[in-house]
Amino acid sequence: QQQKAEVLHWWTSAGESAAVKVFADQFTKAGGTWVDNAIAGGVNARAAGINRMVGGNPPTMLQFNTGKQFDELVTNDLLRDVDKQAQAGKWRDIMPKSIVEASVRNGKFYAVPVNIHGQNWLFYNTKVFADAGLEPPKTFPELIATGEKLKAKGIIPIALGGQPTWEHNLFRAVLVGNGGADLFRKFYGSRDQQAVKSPKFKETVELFGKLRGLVDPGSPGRNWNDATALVITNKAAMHFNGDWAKGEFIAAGQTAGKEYGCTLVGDGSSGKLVIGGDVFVFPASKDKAALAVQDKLIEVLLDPASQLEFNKKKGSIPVRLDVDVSSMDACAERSHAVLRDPSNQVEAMELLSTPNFSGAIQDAVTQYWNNPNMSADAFVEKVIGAMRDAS
Amino acid sequence: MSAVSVRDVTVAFEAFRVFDGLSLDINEGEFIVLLGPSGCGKSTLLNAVAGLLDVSSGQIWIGGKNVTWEEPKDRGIAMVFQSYALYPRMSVRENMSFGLRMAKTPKPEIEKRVNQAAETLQITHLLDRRPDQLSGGQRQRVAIGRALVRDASVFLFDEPLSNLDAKLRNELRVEIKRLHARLGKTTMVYVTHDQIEAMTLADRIVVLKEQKVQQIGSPDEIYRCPSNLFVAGFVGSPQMNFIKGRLKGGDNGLEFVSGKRRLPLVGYQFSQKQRADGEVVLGIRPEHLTVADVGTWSDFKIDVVEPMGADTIVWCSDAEGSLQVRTNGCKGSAPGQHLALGIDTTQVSLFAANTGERL
Amino acid sequence: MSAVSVRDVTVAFEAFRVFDGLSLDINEGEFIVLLGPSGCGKSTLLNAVAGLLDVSSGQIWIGGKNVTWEEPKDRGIAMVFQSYALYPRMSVRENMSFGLRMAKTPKPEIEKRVNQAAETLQITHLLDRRPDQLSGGQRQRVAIGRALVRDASVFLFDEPLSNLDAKLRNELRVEIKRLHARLGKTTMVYVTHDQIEAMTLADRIVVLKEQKVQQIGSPDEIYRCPSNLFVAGFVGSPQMNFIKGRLKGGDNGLEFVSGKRRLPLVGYQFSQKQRADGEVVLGIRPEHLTVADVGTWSDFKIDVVEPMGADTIVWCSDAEGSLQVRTNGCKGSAPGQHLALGIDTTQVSLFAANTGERL
Amino acid sequence: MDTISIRAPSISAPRATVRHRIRTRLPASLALLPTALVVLVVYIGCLLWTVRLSFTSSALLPKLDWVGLAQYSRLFANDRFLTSAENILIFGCLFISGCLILGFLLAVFIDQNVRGESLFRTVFLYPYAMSFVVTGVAWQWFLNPGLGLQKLVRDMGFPNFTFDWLVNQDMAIYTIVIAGIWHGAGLTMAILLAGLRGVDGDLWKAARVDGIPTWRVYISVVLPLLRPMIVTATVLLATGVVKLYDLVVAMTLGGPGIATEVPAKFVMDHLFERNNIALGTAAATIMLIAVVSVLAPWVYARYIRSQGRLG
Amino acid sequence: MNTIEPQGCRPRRLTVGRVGVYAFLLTAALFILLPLWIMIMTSLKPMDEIRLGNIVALPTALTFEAWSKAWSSACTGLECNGISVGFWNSVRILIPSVALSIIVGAINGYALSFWRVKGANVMFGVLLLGAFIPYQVFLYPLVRIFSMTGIYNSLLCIILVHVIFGLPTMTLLFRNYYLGLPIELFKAARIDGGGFWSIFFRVILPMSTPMLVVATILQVTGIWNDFIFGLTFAGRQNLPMTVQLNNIVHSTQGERAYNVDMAATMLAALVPLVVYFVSGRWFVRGIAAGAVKG
Ligand SMILES: Nc1ncnc2c1ncn2[C@@H]1O[C@H](COP(=O)(O)OP(=O)(O)OP(=O)(O)O)[C@@H](O)[C@H]1O
Ligand SMILES: Nc1ncnc2c1ncn2[C@@H]1O[C@H](COP(=O)(O)OP(=O)(O)OP(=O)(O)O)[C@@H](O)[C@H]1O
Ligand SMILES: [Mg+2]
Ligand SMILES: [Mg+2]
Repeated sequence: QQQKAEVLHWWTSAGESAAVKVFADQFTKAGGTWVDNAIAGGVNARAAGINRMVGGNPPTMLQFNTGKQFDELVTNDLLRDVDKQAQAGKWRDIMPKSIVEASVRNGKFYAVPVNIHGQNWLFYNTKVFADAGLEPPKTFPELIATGEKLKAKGIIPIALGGQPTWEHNLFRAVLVGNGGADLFRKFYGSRDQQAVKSPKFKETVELFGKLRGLVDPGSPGRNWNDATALVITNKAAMHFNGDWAKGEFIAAGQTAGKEYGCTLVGDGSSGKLVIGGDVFVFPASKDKAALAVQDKLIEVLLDPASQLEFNKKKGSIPVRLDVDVSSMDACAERSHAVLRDPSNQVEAMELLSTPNFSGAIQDAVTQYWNNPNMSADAFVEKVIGAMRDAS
Repeated sequence: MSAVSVRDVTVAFEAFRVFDGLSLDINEGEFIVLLGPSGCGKSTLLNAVAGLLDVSSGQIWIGGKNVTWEEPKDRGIAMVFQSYALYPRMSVRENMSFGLRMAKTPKPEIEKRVNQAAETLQITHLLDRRPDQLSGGQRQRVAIGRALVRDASVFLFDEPLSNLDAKLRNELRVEIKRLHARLGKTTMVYVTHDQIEAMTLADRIVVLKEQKVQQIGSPDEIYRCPSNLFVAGFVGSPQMNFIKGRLKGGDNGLEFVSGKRRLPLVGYQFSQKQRADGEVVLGIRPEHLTVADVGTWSDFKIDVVEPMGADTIVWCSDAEGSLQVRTNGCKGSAPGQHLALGIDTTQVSLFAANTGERL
Repeated sequence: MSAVSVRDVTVAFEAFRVFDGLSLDINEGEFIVLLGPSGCGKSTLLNAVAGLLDVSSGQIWIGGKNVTWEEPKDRGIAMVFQSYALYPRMSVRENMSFGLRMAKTPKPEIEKRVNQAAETLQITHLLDRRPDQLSGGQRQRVAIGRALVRDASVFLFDEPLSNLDAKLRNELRVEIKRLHARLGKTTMVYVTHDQIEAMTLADRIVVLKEQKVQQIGSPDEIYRCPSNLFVAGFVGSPQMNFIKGRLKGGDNGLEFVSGKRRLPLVGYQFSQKQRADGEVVLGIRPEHLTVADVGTWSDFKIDVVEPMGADTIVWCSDAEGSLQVRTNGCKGSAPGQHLALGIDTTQVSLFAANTGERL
Repeated sequence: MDTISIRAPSISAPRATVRHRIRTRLPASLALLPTALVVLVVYIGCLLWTVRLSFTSSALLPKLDWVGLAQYSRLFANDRFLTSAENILIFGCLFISGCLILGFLLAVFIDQNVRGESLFRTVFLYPYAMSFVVTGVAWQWFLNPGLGLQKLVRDMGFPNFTFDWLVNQDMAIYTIVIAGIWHGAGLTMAILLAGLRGVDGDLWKAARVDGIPTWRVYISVVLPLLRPMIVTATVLLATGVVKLYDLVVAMTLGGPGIATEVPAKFVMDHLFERNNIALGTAAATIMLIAVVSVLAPWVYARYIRSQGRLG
Repeated sequence: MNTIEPQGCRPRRLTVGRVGVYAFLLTAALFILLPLWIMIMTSLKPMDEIRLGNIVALPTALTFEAWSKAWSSACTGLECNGISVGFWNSVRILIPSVALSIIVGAINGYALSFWRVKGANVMFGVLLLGAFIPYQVFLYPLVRIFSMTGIYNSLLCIILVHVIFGLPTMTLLFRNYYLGLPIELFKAARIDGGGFWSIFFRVILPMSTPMLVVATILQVTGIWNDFIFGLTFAGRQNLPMTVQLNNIVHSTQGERAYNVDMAATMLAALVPLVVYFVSGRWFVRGIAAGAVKG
């Protein structure tokens, strides 16, 4: 009997589809039939998936980001709990704590995490830095000084994809780097208004504001991969992004540690890494056969070999920290190393806050970023408003 | 038995009641013309008879059957419209046979009736054309043909000739009249605002104004004894001359006086006894005024002369105002010339100034 | 000096030449009517005179000036259209003054001219209304008013009354005639396809057919001596009766013969000497036939009777075909009745059967 | 007996009336039934449901609790919504008037008896065949300072030429207007051209005899006659304004900042991205109220009150 | 003197105005053609040339590779079949949707303008207001409704959605057009014994050609260009071309192949473009024939 699995995801680009293919091949090898349903854009794909679940015609498995996106699906009994498999596979032991927390609701696993993305990497062009005789910065004040020097040389200091998401991503990098993990958690997690009113926060916001001067005027509206391309082509020096950006460098034939480097900007120490990732969830079903297919999928997803292969292609690191990453690139190894110390792990915004709250903050950030006349105080005001109102 | 009988019918468009308890009987084989100015309700009445409009109360009988709630097709009527209303995408033949085909009449029967109607109307050679390949007159013939094949006992015409030019109008008018004669017992109800059409076609004319019947009568009656000012003015071209004045008691009975114009009313048939001193309007048709060197009224000056071929209309005026006179074309008269007018008292009409009713 | 002179004008729409070297002289103060059926080129000629259409060759003179290349506004003309062509959403006053305002005429002058024109046409009380608040007749008055204020020496009318109903048409017709008289030296060129309008208004009528002039003459000439079959048939309502036949040499000169109908042509004014035995068409106007018990031709049977108020048209036929007779309304006649017809030879017209030209 | 025979007709009439009405109108009613169902279920039903949800705290999935007007007070405290509302006003006014003006000009110029008229007409009309997504992508490309017009002109030897509206907070909304007009002007042209062709030729002649300059005739005489066409065009364009979404997403994603956010995007984002159905539906309800209060009187006067021609 | 006697045709001067007319029209045409030009040019260039070159310039190395790639081998997710699959899906959605929505619109317009049905005008008013409401509002409830009836995610479902949202415009167009037809025609047909349907199919529909053309053009454009309904309701087997276009154009990783994007965009716009170019003339005529009566 055919074991047919329809998988709905939004990994449509070349690198992403190569990664997905790892799973697909593995699944096929295991005797199943992988029906690939890729829809570009997380929003579109999720909306389609949720609509289908609500409509009673769900795919076998669908992609989500780690975090609160699927909370309500759980409360509404639309998702299957996979705690049995989790216990069998000891997921709680082999995965980073924050990822486990993000996948568990009411004490049960409801999602299968497949990778870990670091979100606040600084990618830099080694050649540009070498030519300018500069070192990659370790703290944000340093970064601003470095940036000014680069700018004077006619190089774009920071390449930024000028869409609200990436502006917000940059803000989070600054917040966790300059404000620290605690402030980051208080801000996105507990919505601590006291923390927002603190001088540290204001300083961070002002620092973030100063970065505007280091971004080229063509940024607004730019896609993030076009921004990455600026670094690849030596037009820009630095680029904050998640490690998925590595795919771009790889596609351009560049190697981590050679043409480009990655680092975490923070307090000067090894740095805090904001981690999130992708998960798959499994719509609840009463059909035995369907459940069996899902079981098989789970096996495939967390199989160490496919984990390694998948994450190499995807640019992320395996969600199983027990996998040997020596065959991966320098950035991945660095990432793996940083994560060994749980105190360096910072939960991504998606894990801490609801999409609604992050959205509200994103609105505030993009307004602040695009309006040089807006003061840090005004921004704080807005953020407090969002904390109060956003559900 | 009357062919069509409209009994106490009220038609209403929402709040607006067009007719309020109108009754009308039409005899079998009669040619009835509904005559009136635009908006007087002619089409409404016709549509109600045809069943294209629902009546709000009252009944409509056709051929001795109460058809108030029948479908148009079941009333035994046929209708011809001003705008021809030919089905544009069908050939003439298809246009004419549409109704029969709807009624599932056998093919040979359809064929026969269409050919017969086409022959009657001399449109056999047009049968395979489409309406847009026809002239106006031909189109209206086809429309009449379409009505003919229905074999109806009552024909309804809604201003069928209004879209045609004068020449064609005259031709088709005669043809319709001939058709009526030929069909024998067929009743025709014909709507028009053209009084010439009404006069020439009708057995009886129903004059309507503002949704009210003003007068029903033969063309001759209507022309000679209009029952009120409206009918008098509406029928006849050139229009009747109206002169405001009063009735005075004279030596030989009553006399009409308007300024220095005076007219003894000997021989005038009053519909009821009149007192002197009422305000009245005197109506005289232009052809009943005769030009003379010495006449009833004198001191007129010619204003405008309108030669119309056979006759000439002379507009002449004195101090009291101007009058139209219809003269035989032969006499040459020129503007500025002086003349006197003779009046035949038996031909005039008198109306009450306030009600407009004939006295 | 003629007011308008069209000299050897050719108008062409691409390949289609409407006129080919047409010439026409119109005298000052004259009222000229261009009469002809639809498509005969009346509007084209008028537009060419107005400068709204370019002529391909030839010249147009107005008031002694060659205006062939002038803009319409500089030709000293004013024009009135069938569709009124009033500027929508402007008040009557604005409509009338628009041209003057564009020409930067001083305000008081504009005021004066508009008021004067409005008074002449009795539309002073309408000056502040908008066209869509006016009836058809009022609209056309405004259109005439707009022409009046232009102070033109030549007025061009393109079927101004065709959109009006019969009653209004008659009224406005007289008014235009009065206006012409009042304005004195103003020349008017008036286009119509209605022969009654042409007859009543014109000093001279130009009859057109298929872009060719058929006859130019006074209404009387045209009516009595139509120069060919077309003119004879086109002018006069009811239409002239045509009877095909041949000329035979009789005892007292020529005689018309058609079957058993015979008519000695004593007194008929031939335009040139005729041989016997030609195929001809005899034209007799219905009013020149008299109903008699014994007449020139007998054995007629009444077909259709059309009472028209003052007169009655009687269609009667014998073996040769049917004829229309116009009788005085007084005589009652009914279909089926027999009668004989009397003919006045001096009033008939004879045409060559092949060319249609008057003999 | 007597009374009965007199009253007979009026007794039988009503029954006959009902039968008659049913017989003649049943097919028409049946034919309209599917549409009526759709109107009831989809248009009215969904809208009521939407309004109802705006009073709940629904997040990812709809739920039917009751929080009163809480979402509305949030909505009106929300910068982005207010900016969206302001943007849609700016866009609506400029887009509609822009399309009308450009469309009118195009129609007038095409009406000048030009050669290649049908070619011009097709060229002007083709953008309407493109989806807003395509329009957006094309214009984003063309207006992008680094790729499009600005670069082009600079490469041609004007290094200081700047046209950066697309990335300029204050001007970005106008680039959307430009793209919108590009898309809609052709349709407006077609509608107005149809109107121009319907103008009575005698009017033109009258104006020429009166010596009125052509442009003046267009303004004072023709324009008023085009009113019904202008209304039609405005209505068609207005339906596009309220739904404005794809174009913004394709061109600017609402940015820079929130400079080009529009209500439909606000609704869409909150429904599907932000898991905040309640706020999204509240915004939708506000849009609905705005649309209905502007249009209802017009629709009522123009379409509901006016009866069919059969009386 | 020196002036020739005026005769014949008025001398035509090439006036400033005339030149101005053409100048304006050509400028406008350029403005309107520019995006199309850029898209076509870009789709015909290899990537290097796009990165360096001038966007409006003609390609120096003409290549149709991008087109064939977009058509048959561009990838979305794991499937690399280009947008050709979506093209045929779109066609399958388009034809029944257009046909059905036009038929329904015509029947509605006919019933509304020739027959009196109680409440029909109110229904029509609500429908019209519905034309102004953003579609997004309807998505959730419609998904619910369709899944309840069990046709969610099928060809039938997407067709129904298109018909439903085409109703307001189609009904309005046909209603207005039919109001312009002489009512006498309908009366004549009634007297001839035509019923609701026979009058519609035999008399009214054959007269509707101009409006059918306009409606077809509008619906083809609207339905072909739809993205959101296709995505939400069509189901995986029936995803229309626009969804695949979105997948290709908005994939967020890897260098963007602008030439392929543009070629795909052009391919996606092809059907409505062809429809416009072929029938633009009738469009204007059809609009003149009644679509414009407000
Ligand atoms: N559908 C309608 N709704 C409301 N009023 C109407 C309707 N149809 C006609 N009327 C009114 O009914 C009256 C009679 O109209 P009707 O069409 O019968 O006039 P008519 O005599 O045929 O005029 P015409 O000579 O112009 O055809 C008019 O006052 C008209 O305004
Ligand atoms: N713009 C045009 N292009 C080609 N032919 C034309 C044009 N205008 C008129 N014609 C032709 O010129 C002839 C004369 O037309 P014109 O309009 O002058 O007729 P008319 O006598 O005014 O008719 P009507 O009484 O119908 O107004 C007709 O045969 C017509 O077909
Ligand atoms: Mg009527
Ligand atoms: Mg004419």
